Amino acid sequence: MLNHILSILIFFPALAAMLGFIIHKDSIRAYGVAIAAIEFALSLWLWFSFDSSASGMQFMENLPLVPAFGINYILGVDGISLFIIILASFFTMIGIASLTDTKNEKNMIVTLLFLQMTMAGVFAALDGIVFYIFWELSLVPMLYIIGAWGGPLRIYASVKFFLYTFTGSLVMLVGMLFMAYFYYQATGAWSFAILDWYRLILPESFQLWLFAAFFIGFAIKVPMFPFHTWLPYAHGQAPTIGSVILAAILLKMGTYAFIRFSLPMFPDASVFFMFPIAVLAIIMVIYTAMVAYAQEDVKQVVAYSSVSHMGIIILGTFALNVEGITGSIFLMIAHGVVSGALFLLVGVIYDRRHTKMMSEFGGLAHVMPRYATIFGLMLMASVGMPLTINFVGEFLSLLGFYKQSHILTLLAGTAIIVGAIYMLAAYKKMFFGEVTNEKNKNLPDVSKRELLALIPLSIITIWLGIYPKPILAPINNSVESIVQLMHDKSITNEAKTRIPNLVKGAEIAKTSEQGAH
Amino acid sequence: MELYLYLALFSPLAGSLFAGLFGASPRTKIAGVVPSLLLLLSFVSSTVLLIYILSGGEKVHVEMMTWMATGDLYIPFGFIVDQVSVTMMMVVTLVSTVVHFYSIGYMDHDKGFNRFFSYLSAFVFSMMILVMSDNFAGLFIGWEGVGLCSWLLIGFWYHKESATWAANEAFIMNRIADLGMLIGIFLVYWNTGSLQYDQVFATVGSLDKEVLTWMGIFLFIGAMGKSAQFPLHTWLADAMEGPTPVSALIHAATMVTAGVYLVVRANPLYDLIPNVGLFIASLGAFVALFAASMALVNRDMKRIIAYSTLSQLGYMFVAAGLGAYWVALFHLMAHAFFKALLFLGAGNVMHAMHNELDPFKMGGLRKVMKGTFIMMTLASVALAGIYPFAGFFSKDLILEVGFVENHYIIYTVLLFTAGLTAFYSFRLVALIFHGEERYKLFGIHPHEAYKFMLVAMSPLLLLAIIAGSFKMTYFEMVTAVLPATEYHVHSAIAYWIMTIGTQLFVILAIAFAYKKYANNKVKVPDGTSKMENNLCYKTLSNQYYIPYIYEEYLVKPYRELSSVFWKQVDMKVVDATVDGIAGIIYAGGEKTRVMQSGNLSTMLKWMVAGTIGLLSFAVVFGLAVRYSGEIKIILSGLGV
Amino acid sequence: MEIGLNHYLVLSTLLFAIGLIGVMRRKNLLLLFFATEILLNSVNIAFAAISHYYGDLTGQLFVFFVIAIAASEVAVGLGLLIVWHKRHGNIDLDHMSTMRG
Amino acid sequence: MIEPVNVSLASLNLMTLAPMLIPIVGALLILVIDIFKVGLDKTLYVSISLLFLLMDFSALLGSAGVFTQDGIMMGVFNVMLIDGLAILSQFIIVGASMLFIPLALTHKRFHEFSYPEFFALFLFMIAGFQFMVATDNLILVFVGLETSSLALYTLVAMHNRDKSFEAAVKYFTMGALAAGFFSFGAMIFYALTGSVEISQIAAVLAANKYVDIAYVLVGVVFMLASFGFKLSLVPFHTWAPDVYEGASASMAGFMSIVPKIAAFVVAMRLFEFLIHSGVVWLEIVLYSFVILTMTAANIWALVQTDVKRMLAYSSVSHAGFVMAAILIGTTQSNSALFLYWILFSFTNLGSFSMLWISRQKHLPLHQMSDHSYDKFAGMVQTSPVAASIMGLFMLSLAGVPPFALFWGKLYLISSAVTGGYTILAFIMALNSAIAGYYYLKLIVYMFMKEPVMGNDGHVYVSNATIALKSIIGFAAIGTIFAFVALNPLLELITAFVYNSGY
Repeated sequence: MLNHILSILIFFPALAAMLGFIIHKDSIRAYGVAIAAIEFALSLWLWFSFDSSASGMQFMENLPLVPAFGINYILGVDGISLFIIILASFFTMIGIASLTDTKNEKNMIVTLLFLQMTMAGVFAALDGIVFYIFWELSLVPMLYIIGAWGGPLRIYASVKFFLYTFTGSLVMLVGMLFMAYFYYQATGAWSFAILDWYRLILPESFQLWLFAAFFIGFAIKVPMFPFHTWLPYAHGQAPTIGSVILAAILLKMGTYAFIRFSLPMFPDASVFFMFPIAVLAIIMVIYTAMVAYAQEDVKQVVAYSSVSHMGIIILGTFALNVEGITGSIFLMIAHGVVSGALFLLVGVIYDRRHTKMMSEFGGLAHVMPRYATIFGLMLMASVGMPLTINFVGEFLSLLGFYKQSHILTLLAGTAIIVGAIYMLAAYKKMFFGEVTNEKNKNLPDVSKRELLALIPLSIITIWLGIYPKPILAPINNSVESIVQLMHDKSITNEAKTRIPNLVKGAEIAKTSEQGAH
Repeated sequence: MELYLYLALFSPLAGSLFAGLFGASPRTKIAGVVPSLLLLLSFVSSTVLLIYILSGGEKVHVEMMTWMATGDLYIPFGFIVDQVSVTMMMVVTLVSTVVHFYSIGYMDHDKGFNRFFSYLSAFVFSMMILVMSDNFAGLFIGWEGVGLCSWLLIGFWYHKESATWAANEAFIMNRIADLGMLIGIFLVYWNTGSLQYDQVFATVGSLDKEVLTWMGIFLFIGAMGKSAQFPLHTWLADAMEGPTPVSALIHAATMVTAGVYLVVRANPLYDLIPNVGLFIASLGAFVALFAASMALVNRDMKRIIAYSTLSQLGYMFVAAGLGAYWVALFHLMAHAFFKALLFLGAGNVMHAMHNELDPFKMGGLRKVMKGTFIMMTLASVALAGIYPFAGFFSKDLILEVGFVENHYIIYTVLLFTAGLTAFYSFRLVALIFHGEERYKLFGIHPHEAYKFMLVAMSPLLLLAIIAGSFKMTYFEMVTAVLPATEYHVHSAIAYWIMTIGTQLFVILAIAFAYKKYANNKVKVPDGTSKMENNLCYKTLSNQYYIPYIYEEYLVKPYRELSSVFWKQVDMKVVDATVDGIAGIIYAGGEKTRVMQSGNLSTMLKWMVAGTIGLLSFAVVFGLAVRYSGEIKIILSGLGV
Repeated sequence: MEIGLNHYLVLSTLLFAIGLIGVMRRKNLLLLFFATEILLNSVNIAFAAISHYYGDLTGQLFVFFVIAIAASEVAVGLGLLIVWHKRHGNIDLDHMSTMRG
Repeated sequence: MIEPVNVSLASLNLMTLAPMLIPIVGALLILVIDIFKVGLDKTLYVSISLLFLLMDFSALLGSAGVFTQDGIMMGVFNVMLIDGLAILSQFIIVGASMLFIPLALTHKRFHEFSYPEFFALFLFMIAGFQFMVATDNLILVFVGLETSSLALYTLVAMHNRDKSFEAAVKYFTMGALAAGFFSFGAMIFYALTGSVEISQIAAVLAANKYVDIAYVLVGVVFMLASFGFKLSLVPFHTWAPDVYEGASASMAGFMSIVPKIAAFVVAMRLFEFLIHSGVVWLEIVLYSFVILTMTAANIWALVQTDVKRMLAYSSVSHAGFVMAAILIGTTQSNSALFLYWILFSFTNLGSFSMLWISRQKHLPLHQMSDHSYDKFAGMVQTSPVAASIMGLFMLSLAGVPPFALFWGKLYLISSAVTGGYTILAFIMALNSAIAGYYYLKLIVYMFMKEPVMGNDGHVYVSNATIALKSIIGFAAIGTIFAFVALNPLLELITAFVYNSGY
């Protein structure tokens, strides 16, 4: 069973969803929770049986799909994907568990289970086409969730979300086809297997074009600065659960793909595009933070804030050294937890008041102290307070990128300032001051069901902030192998110097540091 | 010894969590008493450690567990108790113990009682991490932790707009500085390959000047934020919105001195870059004078004390900047005692006066509250630096440092500031405790604070008086880790002249303050008097208009730019482009669908037209076929 | 002068052009069918001429098929035309545009 | 005086005719039955036609077996040409027809199905298509083309509503014009080469090094025009939307698949040798045809208000998409063409059948046309399964993996990449993105809107019978699990295409 655990992780929820159709709608929630819990347990088992010391792929599965065209059903996890898979199943679980009564709940839960399948698939896939299949498929349930349970603008938002991402990924698909074709030219056999592509050393010009093709797909998903405008709509209109999954997992697909595809496949291109992308990332950080500060809708604040944080993740990824990439991967997890929690929290107040306008609130700390406390905790995590989960990631990402550029890191570092500004402003508007609005006078504090979701998240936030090692170590191993691969593959001197050679890491680091001055 | 280390470190945390349990429930004494006792325990264990160190014991260094480890980076939760950190631990635990016990009385009637103690102990915990950590990352944890707690405590009365505003201001300003700190840390890591103090300071010697300078500058920027040095000073005065014990603990004794501690910690680094040191010193001198001047005219009891704190921090930085790290640390310690005392006294007064802060509305309180009167007077004496109080030894030492290091400008500035200090402290004392009972006009019936609050304050009083006598022992101790430079004016005569001169100057200032404010002719100013209207006074009372400038030229533009970014750029440019492309495609469809007129004859025309078009193209091509070679070359561009 | 292949080809081309113009200009369904017949038959002429020129039967074969098909086309076409006329009482193309866009 | 030629029956190789003869026999049988006994139920005719198509299919299997053994075979005075393309395309033609015939077994009765002629014509049409693809003789192509077309016009007309007649007339008239173009084009080639066999033509032209290229081009122009009409390439597509709208949904679905594959095969035979012999002109023209057809049709589909009309435009766009394969002209692209078309026929069959079962006899007032979008609003609430299946087909058409059409797109775009047509590849990708919008529009209506008043959901299955449902189920399964059959299919197609020299 253990050597097919990934397939089980992927298809178990899908099958369960199929069965879900025949279950009566009164008992569907229990069913959904049970399935999600089993899924989560499975993913934990995956972690348990995962060999943290190994850097390569584990639990590999390989099954020919279209051998004539080199498409195989290849799965596997390493330190990079493992925790995102766990996070996904975790969020599906608490998402369903904390689902506040929605109209035709049944469809929602079935959809969520399908979504879970696609998410597990994306992060477990090791074949370009299989990856692409799940990548695209994940759009459909999200489209339905936003479009069917969303706010007044839901249709515009969902269609925009779908088409925007769809367009980007089609360009990416062409890139993949080129990659496969180059592999075919090099070896005489078609293959879409990522691990095969890793072995391919391309001339720099090809790398640049392919990098660009993949970049469009990923950047729209992340979403990076000029391509980010679908996100506020999607978040603004989506129901709570939709935003939670979207922010916690779906956005991570983009950043994950950067690390899984762009970096190891095109090391020289990555170096070439490092600074332009870093500039974009910094724009994301500062600009979106300012936009977030201007919002009147608390959910939009959180939405823009997650764009801002994705900027740091991108920056860490393109630090191209172990510290940075490890940091960015850790920050993916961290941001997943924190932004997910924040969206849940927004949902809590939305269920009570059916508005997300901050002007409607004020002085909530009087009426809902527990709520205020948890919100405060997540707020502090979001602004990167040490000993919370976010800090580890942000610290490492920035630390990593500092190696590449001082001034850019200084600019990106302003994240800790601007982030504090919009978050504290929002918190002040909502929780501090006297209770002015009559409707807020006697709101009930967070209920048991909501705590069911929030307490675990709070615990994770603190625990991983204090003791990130169990996650950091496996990530680190896998990242080291990737960085080494990049260094060995790279052909330009620029790349050779930018990407550290871990075989004799220390003094390389020193010398290139001197160089960077 | 490690046991004591952990006790000292974690008992505040335990206290905080314990009080936190009662966070939501109505206030219970227990939630206050237990944390205070736990802090006492922490104090005791710190004392044990101090004695151990004093008795020539090795420095205690423990590594609890790994925090972050990736690539070459390795950051443990490591703690070190050496001469420097133990001093800080003593100061922190002592003052905070006192403040805790004091607060049990002070917060007696507040409904946030439990919350308060939870926050307060949490603060102490972060402060302990800050001073005990053995690496920069750990320091940064504490650094941010105290920032968080200070945010919580300044905004403790979150229903007050001003309080929450001040809290956010403090947090954000500190964040600005923390960025500098962070960059400093990155510099340290990428140049020395580690963040552990010992390894870092072992390798700094081998680095080139430029890098070191940048390190020094960025780390000091961090210090500037926490210690509220110009231009990041405005938050400290506003932070007085918090409960008075908080001001006493955080904004006088401990947190604000973290910056000084950082510079002292990093002394091997700053020794290598004297020019940065000089900058620090000059800034310190400037701030000393700057703050003191603002204290002269202020009409808010707590703000006056806050400015004096600011000014004293300036002194410390002068010492630290000039390389007299032990002096800085010594003044830090002494200052902690008497300044905390002063604040707590002020707290009593506030209680008595029902949170009235304007000293002009008090007067003659010495009759009703003797204890407080004595304590505050003595504290002010110590602050003014009269022999043999603590202030004399620490502050005059700094003056001497300035003199001996031949920075006469700094020396003069500091000397003058000493006079100002004496003046405004005693202006305050005089206004509060002497003269006629102006408060009667406002129908207030003041009363002395609880006995045990006074008792709780007494240790501070004692130390404020005798702290100076430890000077030599202290010197012996810390110079084990800090550069042991004796600062003595070489000729004895000069020394005596200086000392006595200073004393006379200070006493004159005091006398002047008394003469001006301790008489019965003092009226509650109503903004009409000539003095209040002259420019100089206005400038001072408006804090040189700096907060105004920040509001006008930083905050407002940021807010406006943000909304422009959102409404104009994001909505009208970025998003509009995307929708525009889609719109163009769709409109293209709407425009061209008329081609499908549904009329058969048009359809046939289209077919024929298409054929004709192809034909003509064929003819053109057929004519051009003799140039087909070239054409092929051109057109082969279509494929690939 | 002697009538060569080219004359036939030119003639057929002319006829074809006439047919095309008819197809474009005629609004009356019946006349439209005539035009298409002209088209096909113009081709027939050319085929016959060419096959004579090459001296093999394929062209004439083609001609026969074209004639047959033209005939059946007319059958179908007239059928449709009659039905349409029954229903609408006209055979004008311009009334035949209920579906558009 | 021509002395009589005597030929041995064996050399005629009549086996090659078998697949075409079977449906003709079937048609005749139906007519005969009708002569003796009038007014028999349509089920009989349906089953007869199915039976004969089945036989046809097995005959094809036979010839496929022969082909795999000893390659291409000629027959009947070398008029018949049975190569891989012929067999593959016949498989598609007959298979698709077998799936469409049962659509006659509707719940409501439409009176075209009560005529046995309907089924007879249907079978004749099939035979015509088979002739069309199974030869490289332009005469036979012409005959096949016209047989099938004439039958098709009649079938469209038989739906017997005003719109159907209008559609039939339009289709017929333009078809006649196209026939004229074809014959003219054929004439020119005959004039140039003295032959009407494509292989001969190619040989002769190659022999004289395309000296009179201008005339060749003129011939090509007319061929392009006539096949442009069949394949509905812009601007020869104008009949498509109207005819699809006028015809019954089942017939429209049929038209979107079977005639086109036949035309594709002929186009492949006719144009690829020209492209390969370096007629850059044709390359440019096809390139522009492909892009124009894809894009324009997509853009027009965006603005439609009727689902069937939208699907009409989408099929036009798909045709343009596939036309790229002929432009690229590599073995991979040609196999991609067949693969794409097989998968496309599954999905399109499904979606048109979904429209077919939701067909009412009389329009409600609020409804503009038979299948206007708002008719499908809120479908998920009233009949969730139907909605999900329809959504599935839409996703497949949009090329969302892993559904059938995605694989077709994948392989076709990949062939563009390997063929060196980078820009074309990107344009194809972006067009699929545009297309995404109008397929999504239907999904949005079905899943995210509230139903219009008085729509109890019965309308969506008003026309459904077991037969129709099973057809749809078949299509759905084919669409979902395409990837299972993909590998064998791909290998088979590639082998066939490669062995017939394309």
